[in-house]
Amino acid sequence: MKKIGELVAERAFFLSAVASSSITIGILVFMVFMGLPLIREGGGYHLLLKSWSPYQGSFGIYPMIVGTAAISFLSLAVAFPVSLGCSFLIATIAPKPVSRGLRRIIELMTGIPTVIYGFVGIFLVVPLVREWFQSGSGMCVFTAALVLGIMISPTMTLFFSDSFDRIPRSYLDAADALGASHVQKLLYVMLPAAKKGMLNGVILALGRAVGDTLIALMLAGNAVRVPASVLEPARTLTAHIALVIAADYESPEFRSIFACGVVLYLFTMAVTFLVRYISYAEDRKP
Amino acid sequence: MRLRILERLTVLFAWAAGLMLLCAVFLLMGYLFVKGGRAVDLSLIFGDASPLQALLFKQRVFDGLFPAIVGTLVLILLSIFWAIPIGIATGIYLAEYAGGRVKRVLDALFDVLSGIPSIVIGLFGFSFAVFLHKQYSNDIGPCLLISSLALSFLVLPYIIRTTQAALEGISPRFRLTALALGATRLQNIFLVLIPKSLSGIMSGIILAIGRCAEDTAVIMLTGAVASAGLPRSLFSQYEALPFYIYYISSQYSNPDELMQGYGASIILLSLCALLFAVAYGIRKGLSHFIFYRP
Amino acid sequence: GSLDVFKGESGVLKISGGTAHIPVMKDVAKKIMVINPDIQISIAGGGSGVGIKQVGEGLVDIGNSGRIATEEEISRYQLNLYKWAIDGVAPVVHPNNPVKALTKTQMIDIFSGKLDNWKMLGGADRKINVYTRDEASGTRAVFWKKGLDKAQMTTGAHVVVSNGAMKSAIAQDPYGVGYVSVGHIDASVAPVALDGVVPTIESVQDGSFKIARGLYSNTKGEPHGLTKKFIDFLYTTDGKKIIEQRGFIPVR
Amino acid sequence: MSHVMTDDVKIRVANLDFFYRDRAILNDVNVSFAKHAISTLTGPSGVGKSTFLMTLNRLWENLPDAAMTGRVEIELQGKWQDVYARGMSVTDLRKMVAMVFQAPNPLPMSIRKNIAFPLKLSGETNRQTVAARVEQALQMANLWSEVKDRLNDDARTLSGGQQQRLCIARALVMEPEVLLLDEPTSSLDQASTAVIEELLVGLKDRLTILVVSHYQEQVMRISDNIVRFDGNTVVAQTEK
Amino acid sequence: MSHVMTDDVKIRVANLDFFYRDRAILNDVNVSFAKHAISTLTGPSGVGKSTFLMTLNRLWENLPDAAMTGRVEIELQGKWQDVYARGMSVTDLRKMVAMVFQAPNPLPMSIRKNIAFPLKLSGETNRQTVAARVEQALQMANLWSEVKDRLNDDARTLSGGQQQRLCIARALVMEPEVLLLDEPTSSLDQASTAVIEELLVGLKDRLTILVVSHYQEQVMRISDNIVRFDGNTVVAQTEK
Ligand SMILES: Nc1ncnc2c1ncn2[C@@H]1O[C@H](COP(=O)(O)OP(=O)(O)OP(=O)(O)O)[C@@H](O)[C@H]1O
Ligand SMILES: Nc1ncnc2c1ncn2[C@@H]1O[C@H](COP(=O)(O)OP(=O)(O)OP(=O)(O)O)[C@@H](O)[C@H]1O
Ligand SMILES: [Mg+2]
Ligand SMILES: [Mg+2]
Ligand SMILES: O=P([O-])([O-])[O-]
Repeated sequence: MKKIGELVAERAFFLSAVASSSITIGILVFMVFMGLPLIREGGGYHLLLKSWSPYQGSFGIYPMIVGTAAISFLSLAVAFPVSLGCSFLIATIAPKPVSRGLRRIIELMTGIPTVIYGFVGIFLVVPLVREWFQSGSGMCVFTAALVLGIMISPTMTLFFSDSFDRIPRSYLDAADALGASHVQKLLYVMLPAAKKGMLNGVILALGRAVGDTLIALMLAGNAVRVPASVLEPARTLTAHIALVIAADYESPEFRSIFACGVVLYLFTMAVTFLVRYISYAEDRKP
Repeated sequence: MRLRILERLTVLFAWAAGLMLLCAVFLLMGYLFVKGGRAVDLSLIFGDASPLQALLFKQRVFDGLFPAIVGTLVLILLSIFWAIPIGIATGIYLAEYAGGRVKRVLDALFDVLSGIPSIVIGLFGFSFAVFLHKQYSNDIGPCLLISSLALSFLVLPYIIRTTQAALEGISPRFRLTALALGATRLQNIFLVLIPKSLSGIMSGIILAIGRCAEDTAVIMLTGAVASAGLPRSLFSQYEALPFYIYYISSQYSNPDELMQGYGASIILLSLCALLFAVAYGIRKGLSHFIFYRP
Repeated sequence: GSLDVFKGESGVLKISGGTAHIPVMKDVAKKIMVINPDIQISIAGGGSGVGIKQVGEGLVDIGNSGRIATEEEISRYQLNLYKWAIDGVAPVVHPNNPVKALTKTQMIDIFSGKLDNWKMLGGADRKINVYTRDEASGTRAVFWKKGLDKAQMTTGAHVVVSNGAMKSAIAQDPYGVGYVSVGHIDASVAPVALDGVVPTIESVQDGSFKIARGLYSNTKGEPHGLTKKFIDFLYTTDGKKIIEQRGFIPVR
Repeated sequence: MSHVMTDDVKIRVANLDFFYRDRAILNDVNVSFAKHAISTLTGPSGVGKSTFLMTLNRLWENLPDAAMTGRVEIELQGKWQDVYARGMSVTDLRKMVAMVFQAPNPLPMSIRKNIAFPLKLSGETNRQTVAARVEQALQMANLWSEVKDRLNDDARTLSGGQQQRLCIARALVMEPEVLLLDEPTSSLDQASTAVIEELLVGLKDRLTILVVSHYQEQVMRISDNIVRFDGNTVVAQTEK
Repeated sequence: MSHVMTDDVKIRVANLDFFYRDRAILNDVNVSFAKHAISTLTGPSGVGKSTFLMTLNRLWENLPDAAMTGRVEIELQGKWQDVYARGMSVTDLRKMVAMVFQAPNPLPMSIRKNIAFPLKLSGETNRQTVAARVEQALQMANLWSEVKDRLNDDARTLSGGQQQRLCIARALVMEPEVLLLDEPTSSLDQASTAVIEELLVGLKDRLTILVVSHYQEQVMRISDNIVRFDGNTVVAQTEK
């Protein structure tokens, strides 16, 4: 009797695992399947390198790829130093109560909805940027990257803090007992020891930045052109999907957003495997 | 000496970064509350309708957030309802049954799933709905059901991972305790291991709820609309707070609507902050509660 | 009065498509739902292209469009077209912008990116921020055809997703220029006179403002039940009153 | 090495090898244990004593990367049974061959629930029966008088010695035939140790007891039979 | 309990109480340690010996929930200094009162960098000076001959005994006045233990050494002075 219960339960757990993991595969297959006709027609690389002008019959997503890269890398450039500094504060530099409080606040910040960053961004940051730089509309790569950078900083800080927390106690004791000051311990012991973990944090944060839709959609202006400067509008792959979803299911426009989906998906896979590889290499260190 | 300077700069840099982040966030949030604080009152939620009548679903609310709030809550409940059983079961499988190659492959798949941008999941949900519509029934289209399914895909990895981590974090000694007393594997899991890791699992679920509450990208493709009233069935379109905020931010037609956008933002923010606080608060207490329930 | 037909009805009515139509749709829906709580009407935007496709695919009951559906669309989806208002598409700028009149050539140059500083038009020495709509927009299609004579629009233009969004974007950007449905124009944006004609609902009506168009509601095949009653309502006195209040010219 | 091959034998182990991954922990262990007696297992740290105990109730099967070959037979319910036979139910086996760990491991629940836990596992729901058997087990473990007024307290609020007796009581509640104890007194003070030793001696009429112990004096005090492990196998078996 | 109050005293501890949360670990400890001598601290496990060492270089201050009251004075740079005085720099203190832990804890870097690490901390950048002092410290710790050809190897590739001597060398490189060692040989084999004991005896001319040790024989072999902890305080101090 009991035996059967055990078997049924194990089978149920296994089937759940299969079902939920098949979602991952299912999504990819579906994206590829839907995008296939266009890819086959135009040649995959063509699609990636052409510009977007549906009236001329050109459905390339090149500008969106560049827009995505520009916004996400720039947002990393904002978030990285900020997160690094904050994680330093939390790790050693700030006094205990401050560091604990800061960590709480940052944890809480990861819960702020994206759409709220976008909302405040439109009414506060966009006009500010427009007036500061006396150029453009304020809806541009810079604004989106700035807000996106602020948005991913808490997550990135926590990634960094976690890698500091994983440093073996014995290293910290050694540094303390040798008379290292807080900063010295941080710079000469913790930072080198946490390097790999922090790299993972950066890669994961990049994944977040690339995958974000709302900030770019609301703040970047969505122009379908490769931006010539950070003060020009641009469109990301994610925003492109949100904007073009509106088209006819048979049309090449609609097919092309599946190409965007496939690109984003493959990027996610690359991020995942890179992170796994780095962690694996780290685990094997002596 | 060079090192000394580096050390000084590091300290300066860290404090500067911390201040900057805090300032940025307090500025953003402060702006929201200063500009929108006075928008928050009962009429923001219920419009011209009487709150009591509206809560009893006896009167419709037109100029208030009530339908959006209800839509968001229903959406959360549905998504969590799909995601919890399968997520926890998968977490249990990963932690207690899977091994070797199978585990590595599943791990990788869930890592990928948790990284897929939500708009891609939304796109999947949308085109899947259209596919169903064409193949099977005219009644299916982007709707509450599709949105909640897509959202459950989005949060599944959270639940799987927290369940798995909570179970794997249990010490081997504790794991053997019940087994040595003749417990079967399943008894051990349900009587000892799950109760022990319940706080971890719960906080994962609450984070998942927070994710459902705030997501906009998925629902804007799968059935959230600007105006729909209270959802009537799984197959109806619906309103939701985050989508409403997004919608207002770009197409408010007068200052009153804009103020409603501020008000909606404050409500959504408070909801998410509350969920987060609960998630962090719950970590300790819960398994105690389970074991000591009389 | 004319709402009596909805008594006793129940069910769900899904509307999507043209964003120019949304204010009218919302008002009508509210009126109907107040009278009869058993009716549920959901309204989504998306643009005229979306409206036509979705009603054609059967995803919604009424698909609105701010342009007339093409022959190909009509035959492919067996569409029935109901034109219930006349509207225009007007270029708009921020109220503080001194440039409030353009020639058609200037406008074409602005939207195709050749003319890119307000100074050249007597305004501030600031770049012109061009705003346009997504490809699904009927407003865009009409403006492109009748306003820009099908000249290629600059790819550097900001893209917004609805008439409402266009209006609020221009209202926020002192150096922006875009185009919206004439019915949507209010104090927050300033219409730009084109070749000396200020776009207003009157100039559209008397034919002096050339970028005019109809607002349509489309159904797949003959409408019946709730859908039919909804469309019929647009042609009643009460319906026309709402259409007028929202800044359009009711048909018939 | 010597096989005790009389009627009094309760457990027979033959040709037992044990590995963690590729590392051999036990190598060709052959040993028997007498019925109704206390056998102590001694030997240097890390030699595999704890591991050996786990081969008797198959608990090692829950460890990752562990592997075993050999034969373990125990006389259970009056007849000899191969512990690793196909038809053998692990859970039944573990109820009859109970185990107490080195560090006391009460479950995070009340004292009463801890003791009643094995009954719950076997589906016993009658409240009266449960209450009676809980009391009986606590009596046997000499703990009843100390805890009878606080049965609903968290078991983890007990002192170390009390916790250890709690674990023994929990093992006894199923009325096992064999009781395995892994250094049951190593974390206890002198007084608690004495209480537990006395308890074990009192229990040996009812069941067969195997104790791992490091303490020479303890071994001398309580054992009927001493098994010394070294270099991965049993090197001596002495009867007192 | 007795205060050694001669010129030879290096460390004076008075009325020292120590708590983790509300649990008292050390209670009214009063003890002194002689200059240029090896004092061993013994006593049962968990009595607070390691904790006591940490009160001398203020290392406990990094632990959460730890609290201390009392007075610790050490004669440093020729004059008596209150370790917990306001103006005292913790980092300077720890450079003069060096500590070696029970488990060797090399930093994840090369052997050379490990030894040079304290020099880096004090801002010494002259390569020649660094090289010379690294060699000198390794010589003092009897490790030079074994590692001189592999100074750039990762320190974690050394054997346990070598790692322990590396940690001693690293503590010596700053030329501290006091050296605290917490069971420095507990994880080592006999041979490595002998090497380290010899090393300590050789060092006592230069500095004051405090060693925590469990091993009675070791205590007897190397100590000039034995301090026994029990029941949360010092119960006996014996001079040999
Ligand atoms: N789960 C495990 N995985 C791998 N190796 C293990 C595991 N458990 C124990 N070992 C190793 O097996 C050997 C025997 O362990 P065991 O615990 O049986 O020794 P023991 O005789 O009980 O020692 P002690 O007296 O210290 O408790 C040890 O070297 C130990 O490191
Ligand atoms: N960080 C800590 N937090 C709370 N309690 C602690 C901490 N470190 C040690 N203790 C407790 O303080 C007591 C003294 O610990 P300490 O390590 O000083 O003992 P010890 O004499 O060095 O023992 P051993 O000989 O086993 O090393 C122990 O009961 C220990 O459990
Ligand atoms: Mg053992
Ligand atoms: Mg110690
Ligand atoms: O009215 P449109 O949204 O189609 O421009």
